[in-house]
Amino acid sequence: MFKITTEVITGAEVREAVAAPDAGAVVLFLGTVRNNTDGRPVTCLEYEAYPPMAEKKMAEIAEEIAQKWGIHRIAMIHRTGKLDIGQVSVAVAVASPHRKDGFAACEYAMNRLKQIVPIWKREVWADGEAEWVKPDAVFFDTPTQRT
Amino acid sequence: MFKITTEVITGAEVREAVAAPDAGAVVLFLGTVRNNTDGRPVTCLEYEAYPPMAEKKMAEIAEEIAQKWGIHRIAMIHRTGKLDIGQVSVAVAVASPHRKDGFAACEYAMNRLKQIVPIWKREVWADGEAEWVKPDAVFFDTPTQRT
Amino acid sequence: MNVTVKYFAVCHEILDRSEEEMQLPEGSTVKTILERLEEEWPEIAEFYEVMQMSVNWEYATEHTALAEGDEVALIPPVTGGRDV
Amino acid sequence: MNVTVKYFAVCHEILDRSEEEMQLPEGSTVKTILERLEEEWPEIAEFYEVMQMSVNWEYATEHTALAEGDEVALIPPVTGGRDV
Repeated sequence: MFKITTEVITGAEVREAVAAPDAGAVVLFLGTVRNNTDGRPVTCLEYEAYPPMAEKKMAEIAEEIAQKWGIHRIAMIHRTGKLDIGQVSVAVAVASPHRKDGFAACEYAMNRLKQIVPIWKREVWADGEAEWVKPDAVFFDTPTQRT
Repeated sequence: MFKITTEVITGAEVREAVAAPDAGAVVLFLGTVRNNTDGRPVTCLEYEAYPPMAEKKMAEIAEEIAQKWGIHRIAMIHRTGKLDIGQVSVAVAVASPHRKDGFAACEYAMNRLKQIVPIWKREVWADGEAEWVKPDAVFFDTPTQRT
Repeated sequence: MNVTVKYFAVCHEILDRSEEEMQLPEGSTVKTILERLEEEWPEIAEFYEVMQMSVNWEYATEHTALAEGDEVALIPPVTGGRDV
Repeated sequence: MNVTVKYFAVCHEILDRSEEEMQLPEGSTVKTILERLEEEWPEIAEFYEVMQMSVNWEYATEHTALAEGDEVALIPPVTGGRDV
Protein backbone atom coordinates (compact mmCIF):
# COMPACT_ATOMS: atom_id res chain seq x y z
CA MET A 1 0.00 0.00 0.00
CA PHE A 2 1.38 3.37 -1.08
CA LYS A 3 -1.10 6.11 -0.43
CA ILE A 4 -1.68 9.82 -0.02
CA THR A 5 -4.77 10.41 2.06
CA THR A 6 -6.72 13.20 3.73
CA GLU A 7 -8.04 10.74 6.34
CA VAL A 8 -6.72 10.23 9.87
CA ILE A 9 -3.77 7.81 9.99
CA THR A 10 -3.68 5.42 12.93
CA GLY A 11 -0.81 3.13 11.94
CA ALA A 12 -3.15 0.14 11.93
CA GLU A 13 -3.72 0.50 8.17
CA VAL A 14 -0.05 0.08 7.30
CA ARG A 15 0.46 -2.65 9.84
CA GLU A 16 -2.46 -4.66 8.46
CA ALA A 17 -1.18 -4.10 4.93
CA VAL A 18 2.13 -5.84 5.72
CA ALA A 19 0.92 -8.62 8.02
CA ALA A 20 2.08 -12.07 6.98
CA PRO A 21 2.38 -15.42 8.76
CA ASP A 22 6.06 -15.77 7.83
CA ALA A 23 7.09 -12.30 9.00
CA GLY A 24 8.08 -12.30 12.65
CA ALA A 25 9.11 -8.66 12.85
CA VAL A 26 7.07 -5.58 12.10
CA VAL A 27 8.77 -2.20 12.34
CA LEU A 28 6.40 0.73 12.23
CA PHE A 29 7.32 4.37 12.02
CA LEU A 30 4.85 7.14 12.79
CA GLY A 31 5.67 10.77 12.19
CA THR A 32 3.51 13.03 14.32
CA VAL A 33 3.05 16.79 14.42
CA ARG A 34 5.29 18.36 17.06
CA ASN A 35 4.24 21.35 19.10
CA ASN A 36 7.46 23.16 18.23
CA THR A 37 10.21 23.40 15.62
CA ASP A 38 13.59 24.22 17.09
CA GLY A 39 11.79 25.66 20.11
CA ARG A 40 9.35 27.88 18.22
CA PRO A 41 5.73 26.99 19.08
CA VAL A 42 3.75 25.46 16.23
CA THR A 43 -0.04 25.58 16.09
CA CYS A 44 -0.57 23.10 13.30
CA LEU A 45 0.94 21.84 10.07
CA GLU A 46 -0.40 21.73 6.57
CA TYR A 47 0.81 19.13 4.12
CA GLU A 48 0.40 19.26 0.38
CA ALA A 49 1.31 16.44 -1.98
CA TYR A 50 1.45 15.62 -5.67
CA PRO A 51 -0.46 12.37 -5.14
CA PRO A 52 0.13 10.33 -8.30
CA MET A 53 3.85 11.10 -8.33
CA ALA A 54 4.13 10.63 -4.55
CA GLU A 55 2.54 7.19 -4.73
CA LYS A 56 4.76 6.28 -7.68
CA LYS A 57 7.88 7.34 -5.77
CA MET A 58 6.76 5.38 -2.69
CA ALA A 59 6.45 2.27 -4.86
CA GLU A 60 9.96 2.93 -6.20
CA ILE A 61 11.32 3.09 -2.64
CA ALA A 62 9.67 -0.25 -1.92
CA GLU A 63 11.38 -1.64 -5.01
CA GLU A 64 14.75 -0.37 -3.74
CA ILE A 65 14.09 -2.13 -0.43
CA ALA A 66 13.18 -5.36 -2.20
CA GLN A 67 16.51 -5.17 -4.04
CA LYS A 68 18.57 -4.34 -0.96
CA TRP A 69 17.03 -6.60 1.67
CA GLY A 70 14.71 -8.96 -0.17
CA ILE A 71 11.85 -7.49 1.85
CA HIS A 72 8.58 -7.28 -0.03
CA ARG A 73 6.15 -6.28 2.69
CA ILE A 74 6.18 -2.54 3.07
CA ALA A 75 3.42 0.02 3.25
CA MET A 76 3.57 3.82 3.31
CA ILE A 77 0.87 6.38 3.82
CA HIS A 78 1.10 10.15 4.09
CA ARG A 79 -1.67 12.50 5.06
CA THR A 80 -2.31 15.89 3.50
CA GLY A 81 -4.27 18.92 4.66
CA LYS A 82 -4.28 20.57 8.07
CA LEU A 83 -2.97 18.43 10.94
CA ASP A 84 -3.11 19.24 14.62
CA ILE A 85 -0.39 18.63 17.20
CA GLY A 86 0.07 14.93 17.87
CA GLN A 87 -1.68 13.75 14.73
CA VAL A 88 0.10 11.32 12.45
CA SER A 89 1.37 12.76 9.17
CA VAL A 90 3.18 9.69 7.89
CA ALA A 91 3.26 5.98 8.66
CA VAL A 92 5.62 3.35 7.27
CA ALA A 93 5.42 -0.33 8.14
CA VAL A 94 7.87 -3.05 7.18
CA ALA A 95 7.36 -6.73 7.90
CA SER A 96 10.34 -9.03 7.65
CA PRO A 97 11.45 -12.43 8.86
CA HIS A 98 14.21 -10.80 10.96
CA ARG A 99 14.11 -7.61 12.92
CA LYS A 100 17.54 -6.20 12.04
CA ASP A 101 16.61 -5.94 8.37
CA GLY A 102 13.20 -4.59 9.30
CA PHE A 103 14.68 -1.69 11.27
CA ALA A 104 17.19 -0.90 8.51
CA ALA A 105 14.55 -1.03 5.79
CA CYS A 106 12.02 1.09 7.68
CA GLU A 107 14.59 3.78 8.43
CA TYR A 108 15.77 3.70 4.82
CA ALA A 109 12.18 4.08 3.62
CA MET A 110 11.69 7.17 5.78
CA ASN A 111 14.97 8.72 4.64
CA ARG A 112 14.14 8.14 1.00
CA LEU A 113 10.58 9.32 1.47
CA LYS A 114 11.93 12.62 2.76
CA GLN A 115 14.27 12.88 -0.21
CA ILE A 116 12.24 11.98 -3.25
CA VAL A 117 8.51 11.90 -2.47
CA PRO A 118 6.85 15.19 -3.48
CA ILE A 119 5.19 16.27 -0.25
CA TRP A 120 5.45 19.72 1.28
CA LYS A 121 4.98 20.92 4.81
CA ARG A 122 3.80 24.33 5.88
CA GLU A 123 4.33 25.30 9.48
CA VAL A 124 1.72 27.52 11.05
CA TRP A 125 3.29 29.25 14.01
CA ALA A 126 1.60 30.23 17.22
CA ASP A 127 2.11 33.90 16.29
CA GLY A 128 0.01 33.50 13.14
CA GLU A 129 2.83 33.34 10.62
CA ALA A 130 3.16 30.39 8.31
CA GLU A 131 5.94 29.16 6.07
CA TRP A 132 6.73 26.34 3.69
CA VAL A 133 9.57 24.24 4.96
CA LYS A 134 12.54 23.38 2.83
CA PRO A 135 15.60 21.31 3.72
CA ASP A 136 17.64 22.94 6.45
CA ALA A 137 15.98 26.31 6.08
CA VAL A 138 12.69 28.00 5.54
CA PHE A 139 12.26 28.23 1.83
CA PHE A 140 9.82 31.06 1.65
CA ASP A 141 7.96 33.20 4.12
CA THR A 142 4.42 34.27 3.86
CA PRO A 143 2.23 35.69 6.56
CA THR A 144 -0.93 34.99 4.58
CA GLN A 145 -2.99 31.92 5.32
CA ARG A 146 -3.68 29.77 2.33
CA THR A 147 -7.19 28.47 2.05
CA MET B 1 5.18 1.21 30.81
CA PHE B 2 7.10 -2.04 31.30
CA LYS B 3 4.77 -4.96 31.46
CA ILE B 4 4.36 -8.70 31.22
CA THR B 5 0.81 -9.58 30.26
CA THR B 6 -1.36 -12.51 29.30
CA GLU B 7 -3.67 -10.22 27.30
CA VAL B 8 -3.61 -9.63 23.54
CA ILE B 9 -1.06 -7.00 22.49
CA THR B 10 -2.13 -4.65 19.71
CA GLY B 11 0.72 -2.14 19.76
CA ALA B 12 -1.70 0.68 20.56
CA GLU B 13 -0.96 0.31 24.29
CA VAL B 14 2.74 1.03 23.92
CA ARG B 15 2.17 3.75 21.37
CA GLU B 16 -0.27 5.55 23.67
CA ALA B 17 2.13 5.15 26.57
CA VAL B 18 4.85 7.11 24.76
CA ALA B 19 2.75 9.77 23.02
CA ALA B 20 3.94 13.30 23.67
CA PRO B 21 3.36 16.65 21.92
CA ASP B 22 7.11 17.30 21.60
CA ALA B 23 7.96 13.91 20.12
CA GLY B 24 7.69 13.93 16.33
CA ALA B 25 8.86 10.37 15.78
CA VAL B 26 7.43 7.15 17.10
CA VAL B 27 9.20 3.89 16.27
CA LEU B 28 7.23 0.80 17.12
CA PHE B 29 8.44 -2.76 16.96
CA LEU B 30 6.07 -5.73 17.02
CA GLY B 31 7.32 -9.27 17.27
CA THR B 32 4.77 -11.72 15.94
CA VAL B 33 4.57 -15.49 15.94
CA ARG B 34 5.94 -16.90 12.71
CA ASN B 35 4.49 -19.98 11.06
CA ASN B 36 7.95 -21.54 10.81
CA THR B 37 11.41 -21.54 12.33
CA ASP B 38 14.16 -22.13 9.81
CA GLY B 39 11.58 -23.72 7.56
CA ARG B 40 10.08 -26.12 10.11
CA PRO B 41 6.34 -25.49 10.53
CA VAL B 42 5.30 -24.09 13.90
CA THR B 43 1.79 -24.51 15.27
CA CYS B 44 2.00 -22.04 18.11
CA LEU B 45 4.42 -20.62 20.66
CA GLU B 46 4.30 -20.56 24.41
CA TYR B 47 6.05 -17.84 26.35
CA GLU B 48 6.91 -17.96 30.02
CA ALA B 49 8.33 -15.05 32.00
CA TYR B 50 9.62 -14.18 35.42
CA PRO B 51 7.40 -11.10 35.62
CA PRO B 52 8.85 -8.97 38.44
CA MET B 53 12.41 -9.45 37.21
CA ALA B 54 11.39 -9.02 33.57
CA GLU B 55 9.70 -5.71 34.31
CA LYS B 56 12.69 -4.56 36.36
CA LYS B 57 15.06 -5.42 33.51
CA MET B 58 12.85 -3.60 31.00
CA ALA B 59 13.04 -0.50 33.19
CA GLU B 60 16.84 -0.86 33.28
CA ILE B 61 16.95 -0.97 29.49
CA ALA B 62 14.91 2.23 29.40
CA GLU B 63 17.43 3.78 31.77
CA GLU B 64 20.28 2.74 29.45
CA ILE B 65 18.43 4.40 26.56
CA ALA B 66 17.91 7.57 28.56
CA GLN B 67 21.66 7.66 29.20
CA LYS B 68 22.65 6.95 25.61
CA TRP B 69 20.17 9.05 23.67
CA GLY B 70 18.41 11.27 26.20
CA ILE B 71 15.16 9.56 25.22
CA HIS B 72 12.72 9.12 28.08
CA ARG B 73 9.61 7.90 26.31
CA ILE B 74 9.80 4.17 25.89
CA ALA B 75 7.34 1.39 26.59
CA MET B 76 7.74 -2.37 26.43
CA ILE B 77 5.22 -5.13 26.80
CA HIS B 78 5.64 -8.88 26.42
CA ARG B 79 2.91 -11.46 26.38
CA THR B 80 3.07 -14.86 28.02
CA GLY B 81 1.08 -18.04 27.53
CA LYS B 82 0.07 -19.73 24.31
CA LEU B 83 0.17 -17.55 21.20
CA ASP B 84 -1.11 -18.42 17.76
CA ILE B 85 0.55 -17.63 14.42
CA GLY B 86 0.49 -13.90 13.69
CA GLN B 87 -0.20 -12.83 17.26
CA VAL B 88 2.03 -10.22 18.85
CA SER B 89 4.42 -11.53 21.49
CA VAL B 90 6.32 -8.32 22.16
CA ALA B 91 5.85 -4.62 21.47
CA VAL B 92 8.33 -1.82 22.03
CA ALA B 93 7.58 1.84 21.32
CA VAL B 94 10.00 4.75 21.46
CA ALA B 95 8.99 8.37 21.00
CA SER B 96 11.70 10.90 20.27
CA PRO B 97 12.07 14.36 18.78
CA HIS B 98 14.11 12.91 15.89
CA ARG B 99 13.61 9.70 14.02
CA LYS B 100 17.23 8.58 13.70
CA ASP B 101 17.60 8.28 17.47
CA GLY B 102 14.18 6.66 17.71
CA PHE B 103 15.16 3.86 15.32
CA ALA B 104 18.48 3.30 17.08
CA ALA B 105 16.89 3.26 20.53
CA CYS B 106 14.05 0.92 19.55
CA GLU B 107 16.42 -1.55 17.94
CA TYR B 108 18.72 -1.34 20.97
CA ALA B 109 15.77 -1.99 23.28
CA MET B 110 14.83 -5.13 21.37
CA ASN B 111 18.41 -6.41 21.33
CA ARG B 112 18.79 -5.85 25.06
CA LEU B 113 15.38 -7.32 25.76
CA LYS B 114 16.47 -10.51 24.04
CA GLN B 115 19.68 -10.54 26.09
CA ILE B 116 18.67 -9.75 29.64
CA VAL B 117 14.92 -9.98 30.13
CA PRO B 118 13.94 -13.36 31.59
CA ILE B 119 11.39 -14.61 29.08
CA TRP B 120 11.41 -18.04 27.50
CA LYS B 121 9.90 -19.31 24.31
CA ARG B 122 8.70 -22.82 23.64
CA GLU B 123 8.06 -23.80 20.07
CA VAL B 124 5.26 -26.24 19.41
CA TRP B 125 5.92 -27.89 16.09
CA ALA B 126 3.32 -29.01 13.61
CA ASP B 127 4.41 -32.63 14.22
CA GLY B 128 3.45 -32.38 17.90
CA GLU B 129 6.91 -31.94 19.36
CA ALA B 130 7.76 -28.95 21.47
CA GLU B 131 11.00 -27.45 22.68
CA TRP B 132 12.31 -24.57 24.72
CA VAL B 133 14.40 -22.27 22.61
CA LYS B 134 17.82 -21.18 23.65
CA PRO B 135 20.23 -18.89 21.81
CA ASP B 136 21.34 -20.41 18.51
CA ALA B 137 20.21 -23.89 19.44
CA VAL B 138 17.42 -25.83 20.97
CA PHE B 139 18.20 -26.08 24.62
CA PHE B 140 16.19 -29.07 25.52
CA ASP B 141 13.78 -31.35 23.75
CA THR B 142 10.63 -32.69 25.18
CA PRO B 143 7.77 -34.26 23.30
CA THR B 144 5.41 -33.82 26.24
CA GLN B 145 2.98 -30.94 26.34
CA ARG B 146 3.23 -28.86 29.49
CA THR B 147 -0.04 -27.77 30.99
CA MET C 1 1.37 21.03 -28.39
CA ASN C 2 -0.58 21.31 -25.17
CA VAL C 3 0.80 20.34 -21.77
CA THR C 4 -0.51 20.66 -18.24
CA VAL C 5 1.75 22.41 -15.72
CA LYS C 6 1.22 21.93 -11.99
CA TYR C 7 2.43 24.18 -9.17
CA PHE C 8 2.78 23.06 -5.56
CA ALA C 9 3.44 24.63 -2.20
CA VAL C 10 5.46 27.82 -2.57
CA CYS C 11 5.13 27.80 -6.38
CA HIS C 12 1.38 27.59 -5.99
CA GLU C 13 1.57 30.66 -3.78
CA ILE C 14 3.95 32.64 -5.97
CA LEU C 15 1.98 32.01 -9.14
CA ASP C 16 -1.42 32.04 -7.42
CA ARG C 17 -2.65 29.00 -9.29
CA SER C 18 -2.24 25.25 -8.85
CA GLU C 19 -2.15 24.29 -12.51
CA GLU C 20 -2.67 25.52 -16.02
CA GLU C 21 -2.65 24.41 -19.63
CA MET C 22 0.18 25.75 -21.78
CA GLN C 23 0.34 25.73 -25.53
CA LEU C 24 3.96 25.25 -26.58
CA PRO C 25 5.77 25.12 -29.93
CA GLU C 26 6.96 21.77 -31.24
CA GLY C 27 10.42 20.91 -29.89
CA SER C 28 9.77 22.49 -26.51
CA THR C 29 11.57 21.27 -23.42
CA VAL C 30 11.01 21.84 -19.72
CA LYS C 31 13.20 24.92 -20.14
CA THR C 32 10.58 26.47 -22.43
CA ILE C 33 8.12 26.42 -19.54
CA LEU C 34 10.63 27.82 -17.05
CA GLU C 35 11.41 30.72 -19.38
CA ARG C 36 7.77 31.48 -19.88
CA LEU C 37 7.17 31.55 -16.14
CA GLU C 38 10.16 33.80 -15.66
CA GLU C 39 8.65 36.34 -18.03
CA GLU C 40 5.57 36.52 -15.88
CA TRP C 41 7.36 36.48 -12.53
CA PRO C 42 11.10 37.22 -12.84
CA GLU C 43 11.91 36.49 -9.20
CA ILE C 44 10.94 32.83 -9.65
CA ALA C 45 14.28 32.30 -11.41
CA GLU C 46 16.14 32.52 -8.13
CA PHE C 47 14.24 29.48 -6.90
CA TYR C 48 15.01 27.38 -9.95
CA GLU C 49 18.33 26.18 -8.55
CA VAL C 50 16.66 24.56 -5.53
CA MET C 51 13.63 23.37 -7.43
CA GLN C 52 13.12 20.20 -9.42
CA MET C 53 10.87 19.50 -12.33
CA SER C 54 8.88 16.43 -13.24
CA VAL C 55 7.40 15.20 -16.48
CA ASN C 56 4.70 12.55 -16.23
CA TRP C 57 5.48 11.88 -12.54
CA GLU C 58 9.19 11.36 -13.09
CA TYR C 59 11.97 13.78 -12.20
CA ALA C 60 13.22 15.57 -15.29
CA THR C 61 15.81 18.16 -16.27
CA GLU C 62 15.32 21.39 -18.16
CA HIS C 63 16.50 19.57 -21.26
CA THR C 64 13.75 16.95 -21.10
CA ALA C 65 11.73 17.09 -24.31
CA LEU C 66 7.98 17.50 -24.08
CA ALA C 67 5.18 15.89 -26.02
CA GLU C 68 1.48 16.52 -26.46
CA GLY C 69 -0.50 15.83 -23.29
CA ASP C 70 2.50 15.71 -20.93
CA GLU C 71 1.96 16.58 -17.29
CA VAL C 72 4.78 18.79 -16.06
CA ALA C 73 5.23 19.92 -12.45
CA LEU C 74 7.46 22.33 -10.61
CA ILE C 75 8.66 20.53 -7.48
CA PRO C 76 9.88 22.84 -4.72
CA PRO C 77 12.19 21.25 -2.14
CA VAL C 78 10.32 18.47 -0.40
CA THR C 79 9.95 18.41 3.37
CA GLY C 80 13.06 16.27 3.78
CA GLY C 81 16.20 17.31 5.52
CA ARG C 82 14.22 18.53 8.44
CA ASP C 83 14.07 15.44 10.58
CA VAL C 84 10.59 14.51 11.73
CA MET D 1 17.46 -19.21 56.81
CA ASN D 2 14.60 -19.71 54.39
CA VAL D 3 14.69 -18.72 50.75
CA THR D 4 12.32 -19.18 47.86
CA VAL D 5 13.75 -20.78 44.73
CA LYS D 6 11.99 -20.41 41.40
CA TYR D 7 12.36 -22.58 38.29
CA PHE D 8 11.42 -21.48 34.80
CA ALA D 9 11.04 -23.04 31.39
CA VAL D 10 13.31 -26.06 30.99
CA CYS D 11 14.24 -26.02 34.71
CA HIS D 12 10.56 -26.10 35.58
CA GLU D 13 10.25 -29.16 33.38
CA ILE D 14 13.35 -30.94 34.64
CA LEU D 15 12.50 -30.42 38.30
CA ASP D 16 8.76 -30.72 37.77
CA ARG D 17 7.98 -27.76 40.01
CA SER D 18 7.92 -24.02 39.52
CA GLU D 19 9.13 -23.00 42.95
CA GLU D 20 9.93 -24.22 46.42
CA GLU D 21 11.05 -23.07 49.84
CA MET D 22 14.53 -24.13 50.90
CA GLN D 23 15.93 -24.08 54.41
CA LEU D 24 19.65 -23.29 54.18
CA PRO D 25 22.46 -22.98 56.74
CA GLU D 26 23.73 -19.50 57.60
CA GLY D 27 26.47 -18.40 55.24
CA SER D 28 24.87 -20.09 52.24
CA THR D 29 25.45 -18.79 48.75
CA VAL D 30 23.75 -19.43 45.44
CA LYS D 31 26.17 -22.33 45.06
CA THR D 32 24.59 -24.05 48.06
CA ILE D 33 21.31 -24.23 46.14
CA LEU D 34 22.96 -25.46 42.95
CA GLU D 35 24.70 -28.26 44.83
CA ARG D 36 21.50 -29.29 46.52
CA LEU D 37 19.70 -29.47 43.15
CA GLU D 38 22.52 -31.48 41.68
CA GLU D 39 22.08 -34.11 44.37
CA GLU D 40 18.48 -34.53 43.35
CA TRP D 41 19.04 -34.38 39.59
CA PRO D 42 22.70 -34.86 38.64
CA GLU D 43 22.22 -34.10 34.96
CA ILE D 44 21.18 -30.53 35.75
CA ALA D 45 24.86 -29.74 36.32
CA GLU D 46 25.53 -29.84 32.60
CA PHE D 47 23.11 -26.97 32.12
CA TYR D 48 24.70 -24.80 34.76
CA GLU D 49 27.25 -23.35 32.39
CA VAL D 50 24.57 -21.90 30.12
CA MET D 51 22.26 -20.91 32.95
CA GLN D 52 22.19 -17.77 35.03
CA MET D 53 20.97 -17.22 38.56
CA SER D 54 19.17 -14.30 40.09
CA VAL D 55 18.73 -13.14 43.66
CA ASN D 56 15.92 -10.72 44.35
CA TRP D 57 15.38 -10.05 40.63
CA GLU D 58 19.01 -9.23 39.92
CA TYR D 59 21.52 -11.44 38.12
CA ALA D 60 23.87 -13.08 40.61
CA THR D 61 26.83 -15.43 40.62
CA GLU D 62 27.25 -18.67 42.52
CA HIS D 63 29.24 -16.72 45.10
CA THR D 64 26.40 -14.35 45.90
CA ALA D 65 25.56 -14.59 49.60
CA LEU D 66 21.99 -15.28 50.60
CA ALA D 67 19.87 -13.87 53.39
CA GLU D 68 16.58 -14.78 55.01
CA GLY D 69 13.63 -14.30 52.68
CA ASP D 70 15.65 -13.97 49.47
CA GLU D 71 14.01 -14.93 46.22
CA VAL D 72 16.42 -16.94 44.08
CA ALA D 73 15.75 -18.07 40.52
CA LEU D 74 17.42 -20.33 38.00
CA ILE D 75 17.38 -18.47 34.70
CA PRO D 76 17.79 -20.72 31.66
CA PRO D 77 18.99 -19.01 28.47
CA VAL D 78 16.44 -16.39 27.48
CA THR D 79 14.86 -16.41 24.05
CA GLY D 80 17.50 -14.07 22.66
CA GLY D 81 19.92 -14.89 19.96
CA ARG D 82 17.18 -16.31 17.82
CA ASP D 83 16.13 -13.28 15.94
CA VAL D 84 12.42 -12.60 15.99
